[in-house]
Amino acid sequence: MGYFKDIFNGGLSLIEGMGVTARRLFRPLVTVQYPRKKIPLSSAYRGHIELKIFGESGTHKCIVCLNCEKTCPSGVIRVQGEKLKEKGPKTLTSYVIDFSRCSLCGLCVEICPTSTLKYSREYELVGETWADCKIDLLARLARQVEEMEAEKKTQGIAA
Amino acid sequence: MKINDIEARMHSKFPESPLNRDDTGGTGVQWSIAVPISGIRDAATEFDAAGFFLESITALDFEDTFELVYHFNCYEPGSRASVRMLCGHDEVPPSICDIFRGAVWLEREVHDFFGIKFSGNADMRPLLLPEDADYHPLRKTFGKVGAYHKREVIYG
Amino acid sequence: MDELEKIEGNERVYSLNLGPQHPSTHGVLRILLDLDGEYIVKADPVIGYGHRGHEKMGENRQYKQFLPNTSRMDYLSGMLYNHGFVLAVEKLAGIKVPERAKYIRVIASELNRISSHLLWFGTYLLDLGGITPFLYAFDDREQILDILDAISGSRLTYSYCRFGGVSRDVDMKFIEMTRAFLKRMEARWVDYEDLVTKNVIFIHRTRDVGVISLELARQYGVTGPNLRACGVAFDVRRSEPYEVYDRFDFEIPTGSKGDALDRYVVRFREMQQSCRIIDQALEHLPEGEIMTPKVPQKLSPPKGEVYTAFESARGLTAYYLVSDGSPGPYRCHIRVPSFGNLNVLNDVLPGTLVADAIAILGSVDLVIPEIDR
Amino acid sequence: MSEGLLGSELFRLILGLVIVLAFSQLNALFLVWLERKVSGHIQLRPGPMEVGPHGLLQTIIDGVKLVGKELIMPLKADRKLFFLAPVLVFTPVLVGFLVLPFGPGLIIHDMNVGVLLVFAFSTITVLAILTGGWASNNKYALLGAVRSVAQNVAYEIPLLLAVMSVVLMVHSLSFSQIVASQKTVWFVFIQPLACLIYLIAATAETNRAPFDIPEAESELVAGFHTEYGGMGFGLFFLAEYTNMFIVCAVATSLFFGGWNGPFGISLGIPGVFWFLIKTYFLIFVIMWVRWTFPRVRFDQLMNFSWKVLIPLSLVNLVITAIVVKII
Repeated sequence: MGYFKDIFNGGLSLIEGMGVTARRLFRPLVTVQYPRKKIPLSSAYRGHIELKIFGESGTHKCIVCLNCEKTCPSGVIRVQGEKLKEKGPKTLTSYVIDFSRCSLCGLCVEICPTSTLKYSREYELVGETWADCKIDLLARLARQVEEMEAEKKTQGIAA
Repeated sequence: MKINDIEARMHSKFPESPLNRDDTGGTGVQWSIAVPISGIRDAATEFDAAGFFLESITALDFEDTFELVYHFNCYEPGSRASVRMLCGHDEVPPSICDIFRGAVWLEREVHDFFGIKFSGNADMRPLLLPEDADYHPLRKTFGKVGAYHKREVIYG
Repeated sequence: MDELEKIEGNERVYSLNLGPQHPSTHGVLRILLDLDGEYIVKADPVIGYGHRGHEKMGENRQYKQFLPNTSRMDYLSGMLYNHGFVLAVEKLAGIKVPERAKYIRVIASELNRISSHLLWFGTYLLDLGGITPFLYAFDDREQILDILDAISGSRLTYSYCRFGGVSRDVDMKFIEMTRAFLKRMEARWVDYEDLVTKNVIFIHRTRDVGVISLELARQYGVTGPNLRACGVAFDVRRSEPYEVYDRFDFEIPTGSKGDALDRYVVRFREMQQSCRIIDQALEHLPEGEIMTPKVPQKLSPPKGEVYTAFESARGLTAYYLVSDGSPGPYRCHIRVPSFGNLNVLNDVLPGTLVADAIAILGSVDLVIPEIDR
Repeated sequence: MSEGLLGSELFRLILGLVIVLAFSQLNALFLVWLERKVSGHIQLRPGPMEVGPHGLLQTIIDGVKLVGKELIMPLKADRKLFFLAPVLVFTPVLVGFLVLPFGPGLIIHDMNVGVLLVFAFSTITVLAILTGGWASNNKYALLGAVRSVAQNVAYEIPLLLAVMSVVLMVHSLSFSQIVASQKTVWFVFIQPLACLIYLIAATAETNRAPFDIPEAESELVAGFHTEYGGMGFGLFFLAEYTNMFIVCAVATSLFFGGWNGPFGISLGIPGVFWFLIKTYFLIFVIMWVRWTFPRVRFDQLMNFSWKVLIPLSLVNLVITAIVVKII
């Protein structure tokens, strides 16, 4: 009798399983057709780093202390500064990161004494060569400042 | 507690070897014993008989010597013990792979990284490194090295 | 092909190269199988394809610089590996951690454990030929990734723990999300049982397959769910309670035979136990600091060594750090559970069918980059 | 008279073959799309969406891609057999269409041994798979081919025994007669066991999950067609789906009343639609099964056939024979 019982119970378990998949057939989908629809990023999202724009000065606060460059475990960051005045802080002349080596650990952001580094919210990045992975943060900053000003202008016109 | 039994047995087996108890739990092992290079097989046999398993084998590279560290543990709370032995840079320690079968790979790994050959382990092919690797990356003479100390610098 | 045909006095035996590119050798694992028909005569796992030298990197870096590396060893339980590493360094340097941070770490770790087990659950069914449970498991796992993403900003390699605390505080939204997840899973467990656990085909594929006896497990140092499936309730969270694990009421699921089905059931019930832990931790989550204020940027622990074990999703994992008083460890060794769990297959695979070999490989839940380091 | 009859019969055959060729290809493409949609929705994702409305044209594009690919043959493979196999696997499937009763009178060639013909030719598929696996000079492919042979031999028996129960009741091997005798009551209600056995064995015959062990992607990479790319793979793929259509169509004719509506109620729907609706429903069930269960192991598969299906179908056949004799 055990023989038939096994077959019966086995068959029953299979039907139960099919019940689970059948119920799913009519549930709403969970996937998103990506390029057309996007999911909002988490507020903590860590993209590549970028220079923060401070409202009062309209620019970054980098003092070329090189802490980020020294602390980076993967040698991503290259910072160059220049002394414009004899006595005084250095001025940032170039801030380039090699994103292909970055492991997004965030040590640079945490160590920055003036908190002028932050994570960008960029994730749609693509490059064909290693050179494409090099990101010039100063140029990026200039672009962002321009965009902000343009936005202000359009807002001003609209107002 | 198996860990206390084996401690007593190790005491009688290696009366000259210093046995460091760690009562504060600061190092993660209950006690560690330093055995001579010939004693590791005896020690491993004792641990095997007491029902311990071999958690890891690793080595430390010092300027004057290698130090092999064996960690044993058993399925009871807080029962980890370590057996340490000094092994000169050109000495060949005995293998314990016939006592703990898992030791074959662990010893192969140590051989990979430090170039320590174990006598009695028939399978000394590189495990993690390429088949033709003739370098031993965790030696302090290989690649970028922070510091290369004598043993007493760290362990006094 | 020809050079692989082996005739060793037995003309029936031929070798089959399972991997390194094969759908079921998660990661890059290669197993040289000697086959007699479909029966395995000898199995020789070849590893090391993903060797990156994490231990060497550890010696060349400061402690905090090595932190991101830890989650890349076992990329499925990155949070657990982060957690273990900060535990080791905190012990070495004598840093105290605030209560709230401890609770948050436990919650995050247990969530990560569930996500790792869910991924194993899905891929195991995939190995057995059931594709749909894989996507259901990923759907659930996605919820966890969203939660962990919300607090750490990353979905896989979290780098969330810090020496002396955690990097970001959790908010009400996190607690709500976690609670919603726990609630959601209650219904999902039932579905998974109907779909998989009770399924007659699944049971026949796994029962009495790949039996790891307790003695064999001890010989090879098998730990984690694979060991518990043999009937030993050995869990680092119980045997050497770290953080606040001794305050929670949870069971350690065990099996009896040590076959693939037992391993499956143990992991499955472990996920439910992790849910219990999270529930209790959320209940008792204290207010307060998340970071000890006085942790130097350049941490230089005193001379000495520490061996800190913790329970990752795959078993007993340990960091063995030797400090010479400088900002980086003199020696950094990682004891990984998959190492023993794969090693044992040398003895388990011979005598089984190729189809069983896949079922066994999946059931021990290997993450190859963790072995390769 | 004989001349005219021959002419019309020949014309009918040729026309039928052309229609069959067109239909089978289109049908296979549609089934591939359907499978992807069904699996998608079971797994809470939409499936193909980009090409055409709801991805309807996706499989056509895939087909174009496959046709455009270079045919690659492994070194030291048996060239003739390697390219013969995909062709061989497709021919028997087409023959099956000749005798399928799509509707009253809608049958290309109504043979009195139609049932026999379908099953006789479907066995050639095994040969093709064996040829393909053998000729590939690949161990995974060979393992898949060998598995396939053992599996098909084992499942052919319960399959035919289940069919025999129906044949015994009708006293005919002609499809149209079998369908005609189900005008009021479908045979699924009289022969539920035979129907179940037929469906299980048919799933195994077509190498569909959970019996897809000759392919078994997680074990054997892709089984017998591991080394095939481009249209070689495409033909295997299309044959699998066409085969599925045939076994389901046969099941419809044998057990689900073919072109008849349930209990003689036709609701004014033409017979051919009844036939297609039922066939596609059965195909859907087979897909549904595939996306629910894990794969059985090889020896368990054989056990199941020899220890469960064959005894059951034999008992069923004997009981049918006795009952038919008494009535």
